[in-house]
Amino acid sequence: MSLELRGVRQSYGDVEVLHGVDLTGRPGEVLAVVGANGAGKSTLIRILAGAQRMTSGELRIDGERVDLRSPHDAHARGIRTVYQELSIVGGLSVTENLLMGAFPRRRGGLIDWPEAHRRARELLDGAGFGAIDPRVLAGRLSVARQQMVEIAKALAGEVKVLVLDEPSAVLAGSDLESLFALIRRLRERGVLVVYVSHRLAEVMELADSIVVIKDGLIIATTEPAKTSESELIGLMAGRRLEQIYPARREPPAETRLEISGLSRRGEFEDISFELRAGEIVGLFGLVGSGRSEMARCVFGAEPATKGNGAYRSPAEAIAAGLALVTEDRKRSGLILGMTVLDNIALATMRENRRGPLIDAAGRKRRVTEMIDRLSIQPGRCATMPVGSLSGGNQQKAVLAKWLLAGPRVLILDEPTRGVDMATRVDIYRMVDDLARQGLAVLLISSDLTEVLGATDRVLVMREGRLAGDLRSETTTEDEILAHAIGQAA
Amino acid sequence: MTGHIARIRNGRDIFVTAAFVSLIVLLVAVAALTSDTFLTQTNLTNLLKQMVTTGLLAFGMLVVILTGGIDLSVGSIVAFSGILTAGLVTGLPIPVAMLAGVLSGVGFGLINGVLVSRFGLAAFVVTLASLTTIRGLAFVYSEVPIAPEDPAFFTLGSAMAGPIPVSTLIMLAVFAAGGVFLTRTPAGRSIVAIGGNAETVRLAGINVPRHVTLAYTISGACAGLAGVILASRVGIAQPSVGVAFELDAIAACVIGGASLAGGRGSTRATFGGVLVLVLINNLLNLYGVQSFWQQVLKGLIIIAVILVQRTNRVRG
Amino acid sequence: MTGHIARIRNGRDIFVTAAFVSLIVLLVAVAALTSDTFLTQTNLTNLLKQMVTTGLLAFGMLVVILTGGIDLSVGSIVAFSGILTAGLVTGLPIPVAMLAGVLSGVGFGLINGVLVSRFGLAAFVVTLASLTTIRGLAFVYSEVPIAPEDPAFFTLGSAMAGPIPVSTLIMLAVFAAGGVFLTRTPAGRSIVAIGGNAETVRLAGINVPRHVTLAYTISGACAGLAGVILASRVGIAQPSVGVAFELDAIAACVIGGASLAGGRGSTRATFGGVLVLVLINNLLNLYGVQSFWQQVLKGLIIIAVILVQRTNRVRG
Amino acid sequence: SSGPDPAAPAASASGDGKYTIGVANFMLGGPYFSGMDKAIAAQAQKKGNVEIISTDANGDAAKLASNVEDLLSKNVDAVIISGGPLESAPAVLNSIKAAGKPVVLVDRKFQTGEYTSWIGPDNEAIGRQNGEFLAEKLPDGGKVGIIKGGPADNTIGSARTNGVKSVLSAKSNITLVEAPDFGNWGSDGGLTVMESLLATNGDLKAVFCENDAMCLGAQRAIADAGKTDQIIIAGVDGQAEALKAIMDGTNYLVTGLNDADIIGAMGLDRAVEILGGAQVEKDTVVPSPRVTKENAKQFMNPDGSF
Ligand SMILES: Nc1ncnc2c1ncn2[C@@H]1O[C@H](COP(=O)(O)OP(=O)(O)OP(=O)(O)O)[C@@H](O)[C@H]1O
Ligand SMILES: Nc1ncnc2c1ncn2[C@@H]1O[C@H](COP(=O)(O)OP(=O)(O)OP(=O)(O)O)[C@@H](O)[C@H]1O
Ligand SMILES: O[C@@H]1[C@H](O)[C@H](O)CO[C@H]1O
Ligand SMILES: [Mg+2]
Ligand SMILES: [Mg+2]
Repeated sequence: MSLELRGVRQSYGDVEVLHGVDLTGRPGEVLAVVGANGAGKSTLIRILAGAQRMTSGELRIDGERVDLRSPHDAHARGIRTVYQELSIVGGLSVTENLLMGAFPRRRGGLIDWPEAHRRARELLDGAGFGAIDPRVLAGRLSVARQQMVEIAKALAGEVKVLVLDEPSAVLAGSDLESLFALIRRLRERGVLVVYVSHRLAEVMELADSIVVIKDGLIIATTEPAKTSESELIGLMAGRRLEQIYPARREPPAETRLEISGLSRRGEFEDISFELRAGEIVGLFGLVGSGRSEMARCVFGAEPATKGNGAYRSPAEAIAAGLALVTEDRKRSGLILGMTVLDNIALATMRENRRGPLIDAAGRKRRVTEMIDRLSIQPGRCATMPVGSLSGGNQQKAVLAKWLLAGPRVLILDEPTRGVDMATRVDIYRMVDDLARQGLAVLLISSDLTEVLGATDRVLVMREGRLAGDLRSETTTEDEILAHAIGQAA
Repeated sequence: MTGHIARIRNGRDIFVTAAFVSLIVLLVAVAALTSDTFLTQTNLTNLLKQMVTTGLLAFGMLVVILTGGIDLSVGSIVAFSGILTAGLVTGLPIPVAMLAGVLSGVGFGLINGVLVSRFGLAAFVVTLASLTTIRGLAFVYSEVPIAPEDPAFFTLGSAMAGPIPVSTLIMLAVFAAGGVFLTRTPAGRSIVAIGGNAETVRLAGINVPRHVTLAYTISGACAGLAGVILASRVGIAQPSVGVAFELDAIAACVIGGASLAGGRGSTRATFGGVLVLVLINNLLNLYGVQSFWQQVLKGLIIIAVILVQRTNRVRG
Repeated sequence: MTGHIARIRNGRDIFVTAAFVSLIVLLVAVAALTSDTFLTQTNLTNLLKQMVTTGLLAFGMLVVILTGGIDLSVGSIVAFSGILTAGLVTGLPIPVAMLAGVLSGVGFGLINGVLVSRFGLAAFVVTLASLTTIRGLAFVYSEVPIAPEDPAFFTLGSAMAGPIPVSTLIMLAVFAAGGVFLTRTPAGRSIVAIGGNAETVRLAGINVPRHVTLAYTISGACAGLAGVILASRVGIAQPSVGVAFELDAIAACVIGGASLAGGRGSTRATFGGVLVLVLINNLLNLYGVQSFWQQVLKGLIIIAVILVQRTNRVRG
Repeated sequence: SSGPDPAAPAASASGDGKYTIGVANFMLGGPYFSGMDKAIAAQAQKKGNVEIISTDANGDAAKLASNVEDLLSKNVDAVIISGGPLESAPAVLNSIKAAGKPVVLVDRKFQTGEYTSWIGPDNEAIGRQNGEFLAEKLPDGGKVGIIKGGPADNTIGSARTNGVKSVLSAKSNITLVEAPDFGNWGSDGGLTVMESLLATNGDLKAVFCENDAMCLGAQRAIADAGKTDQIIIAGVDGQAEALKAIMDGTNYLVTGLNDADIIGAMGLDRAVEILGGAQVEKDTVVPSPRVTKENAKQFMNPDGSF
């Protein structure tokens, strides 16, 4: 079925964030939507999903004007959406998450559980995610698996349009490939796939057409064959990005962190490595390989069962000059309801005091400096709740918090997830600056290109063990991946 | 990679239940071994009767708690429904009057639910306010206690079906039906899901306010029923009864492992919570512990119970 | 792109306060215009005295609520600290006895805090259990009221500093100091932050259990102080006072816009909540509304107030 | 009236010459009620052959019913009910009757249902007595405040207030002012209600409270308002602190004796008499002498529990 948006405007309160968007999608097409953080992609998607009613404009389905009043409306018309934010209910089984609101019933109205599990199984298999057990509590799955459940959930019933808002942000390796395969199968079946992503490589690989949205307006419509990643980045950012990854630095100096034989039962085993001043070390692995757990353990957030070098508590780690930017900023990086100021100052409250009181003026000055230095947008956001910043800027706020603590060792867990290209480049540049100032950096990432481009050295983890230690200058993406999946020569 | 994750869900439930069941078995065993009276027919009947009010209120409370809410107004509803029923008995057939009592609970629950779900007000304050208002209304309806003459009025509260009080059977039926409702009907699952993540449920095309309202209505209905049974049991309805009843009901849910944040809790475990509370009371009575020491001990035992519960949950 | 957000955020705080202040001003204006008595010195002094207990408890409650917890035990602590103080007055100098009363509150708060934060138990049940236990202990300490002979015992509760009762000044000082604590000290900010996202706070190297314990200890201390002041004011300490005091304290916080999920709430707005509650009571009394109609109306007014609060928050 | 009867001990149901008597308290958490419970136990101790099993329903009527059933299952010989704010419990009385046991009510006479014997005060008479006292003390008339315990379903309180009113409303120079809210039978409640009352009626000449505990609170409020010389106080019960205030010659002038110690002891005696096979009076009104400065000393019982 074909889908047409005409002059769509959307306002929140008295502020308009979409200024008249026109968009056309045809059956059997993968339509990619790209744009910087806060450009309006998710807003557009919520409108398509019936989760948000547009302020003005119209939506036509197969030429006929329709008004989507609710998610239910959209659903009934075959429009299915996977939202940017995970919306899994952790306390329910995968089956329930998949079939929510559409359970098979027996006579008498009771849910037919065996049939429900069977249908869930079918859905997962159909989507190519056969490894997931539908009877498991969804909250027990890794983020990647939860995302796969979300995708499978969208496929229940007759699907005509599938809208995916950054589905790949938490996927890597074979999971990502399963997703691509699924999208291709759907396209062959004549489904229109609307695909939002910050990963331009996959957009170029998958899309039939690409629209670029900037500040609430479509500023370009093109095709992979007629454009390039750098052109897209230029359009999105409104500036040319000469070089994504900074040039290499001086050779590293003294050792800042030494980990040996570190283990935590059920998560990772016998990890040994060292980080040196001025060095950026990448840590790659498939989702679920235990990288985050290891980093949290080094930082003292979780106790180790064996080994040396990890700290006993975050307080101890911080005192020793460590900083950890966690992978899930909502769950463990930010306090969304508090101001940017409070968030950025959180780890350094005790150090900046006048008597028993916080040195309010000094704190404000330091935070403002950091906001400027990282160019967190909008510039005068200190007293705004951090939750009202766009994703990329929230990420920068987490970084700012740790930079204020003046760390000697910086651990970044997926710092560019969901972050637009221009902001990523800012982050790479910043990390590079820090390394030049003598910091040791551990960069955990599922993005192969990034792991190779932004680092000096790459550690690879596989199933909880260290499976490789490679020099970025001399290795390749294929070699890293081979170590990660256990097929290294 | 996923083997260890698999089926933790079923596993966890079993573990909690096992620890919990052993706790209750332990309590019963201690009681039976240390008190001659505990296993007597009279005492057991007594136990069964004692759990009716807390049981009914706890089930309704569980449904509300599952949505992430709370219902503080149940004690006042007990009072109102009782006095209304007793008041109507003079003019109406007893079953009709009793139905009216239950329906008054339904009505109050409906209002609570609408205020919480449609107007988006905090459940704690809404039901705290209705606690006050409904209590006042009970007195407005009748300042003086009402004791219906007809001895048939006592039947519901005192009749026995063999060794088991009819009122207990009613309560058990509510739990059984409630268990099926919560685990096997779409509406019940929606209520559980709402407590887990209301936005997701909304996006799944389910009418969230309607289900939240339903939850409060169920709680109100249970409280209405409890009020009718209580009045019948005592033989008189007094507008001042039921103060602080909500606390035991909430305690039963939480002892049973329900999360006040919503989305987690089971009817069986809540019933276990009711049992624990009633057993504690009964034991302290059987041992002849002095009233104020009973209070001291009751609190300490509750803490001990949730400590055991927690330890097991973590281990399991 | 983001300008509007700034406005929303700033707007929100300002709007709530403005709507809220106008609400209170409205209440006062209505009172002053419709009742001859309202603006009399005696009535204003009454108002000031009557907000002391709720005020102190509400501040302590706010601190706990900010962490995402709740403290149901405050009413029992009021009773215990009062009766302890009155009991000790015979053997000890009055200030020492009073200090002991406050310290008993500190002790109970500490225990609550440790159970919640170190053992990870649900605050609702922990403090519900300690409500029961502490109430029992108050009666165990003395079943009968204790009335100290020394008239100096009454001073704290009845002394005036000019037109303002000393006890009110103490309560105001607690609010002022509390406001500074919550907004300007690392510990206070940590407490607020914990309610927003405890994991983030933990990873920032802040000792979460210690701060949560501190919050409950503050609440206990406030309750202890309230108990001492109340006993001094009444001149007699009774083990039975303070039942359901927690409800008004919580209501004050929520009327002031605090979120029971934690992380949101302000001392000023909570103080406003206390004012609203005390004004409602005072007005209903001045108008001579019958007791149970008072209850009916009080509940309805509270609902109306939070509806107004909410509407303004949404609009702003 | 029938005072304690130290009649010869009769054979108990268990045949060992000993009785077990169950006490069902509706709510112990008040000095009057715990005093009553203690008095019953103390009197049993004195008798030597009576064992007491005491229960507390903590204000929950259903729990009272269960407690009584508990007691019956322990095969007590008789039940004493201290019903506190509960107005009646016909089904409970039925179950005692069905078990063939005697039941003695103390303090609170249940409105409905069958009981064996009741011992308590005539609350209306106590009220009238207070009214008459106040009328004597206020020959020039004036405003008299009334503070009720509440809640509204409490007939004990309303009987007392009605008694006061029946006397004072006949006096043309006396105006009655009933406080709109209840004092909840405690001193803290008495204090706040009195404060509000003083705000609206600064010219009160006297105040009557439905019990002494509230009077004690009211007395503080009056003192704080500097009106000790203006307002006199009348109460009910004979709580120790009130007796002391009356003896000390404060503005607390009178109370109507309703002593838990006496009623409790008499209740126990009554139960024992019944078990001994004696024919007893069904309802026994315990006299409630007017207690003033002159005679307060004789009612002060240092060993009493109330
Ligand atoms: N509920 C809301 N209220 C007010 N403003 C909002 C709301 N939702 C989004 N916005 C604003 O609308 C703009 C577009 O947001 P949207 O989420 O659509 O961006 P996006 O392109 O999806 O960004 P990202 O790549 O970071 O996901 C942003 O400025 C955002 O702050
Ligand atoms: N909620 C959970 N319950 C049980 N095991 C889990 C849970 N979450 C993750 N695991 C397991 O812990 C291990 C490591 O988890 P994790 O997925 O965080 O690793 P990772 O390499 O950091 O991957 P990611 O890129 O997702 O952060 C895996 O074996 C995973 O299956
Ligand atoms: O008779 C008693 C006392 O007067 C007591 O003070 C309150 O309760 C009543 O039942
Ligand atoms: Mg988005
Ligand atoms: Mg990870």
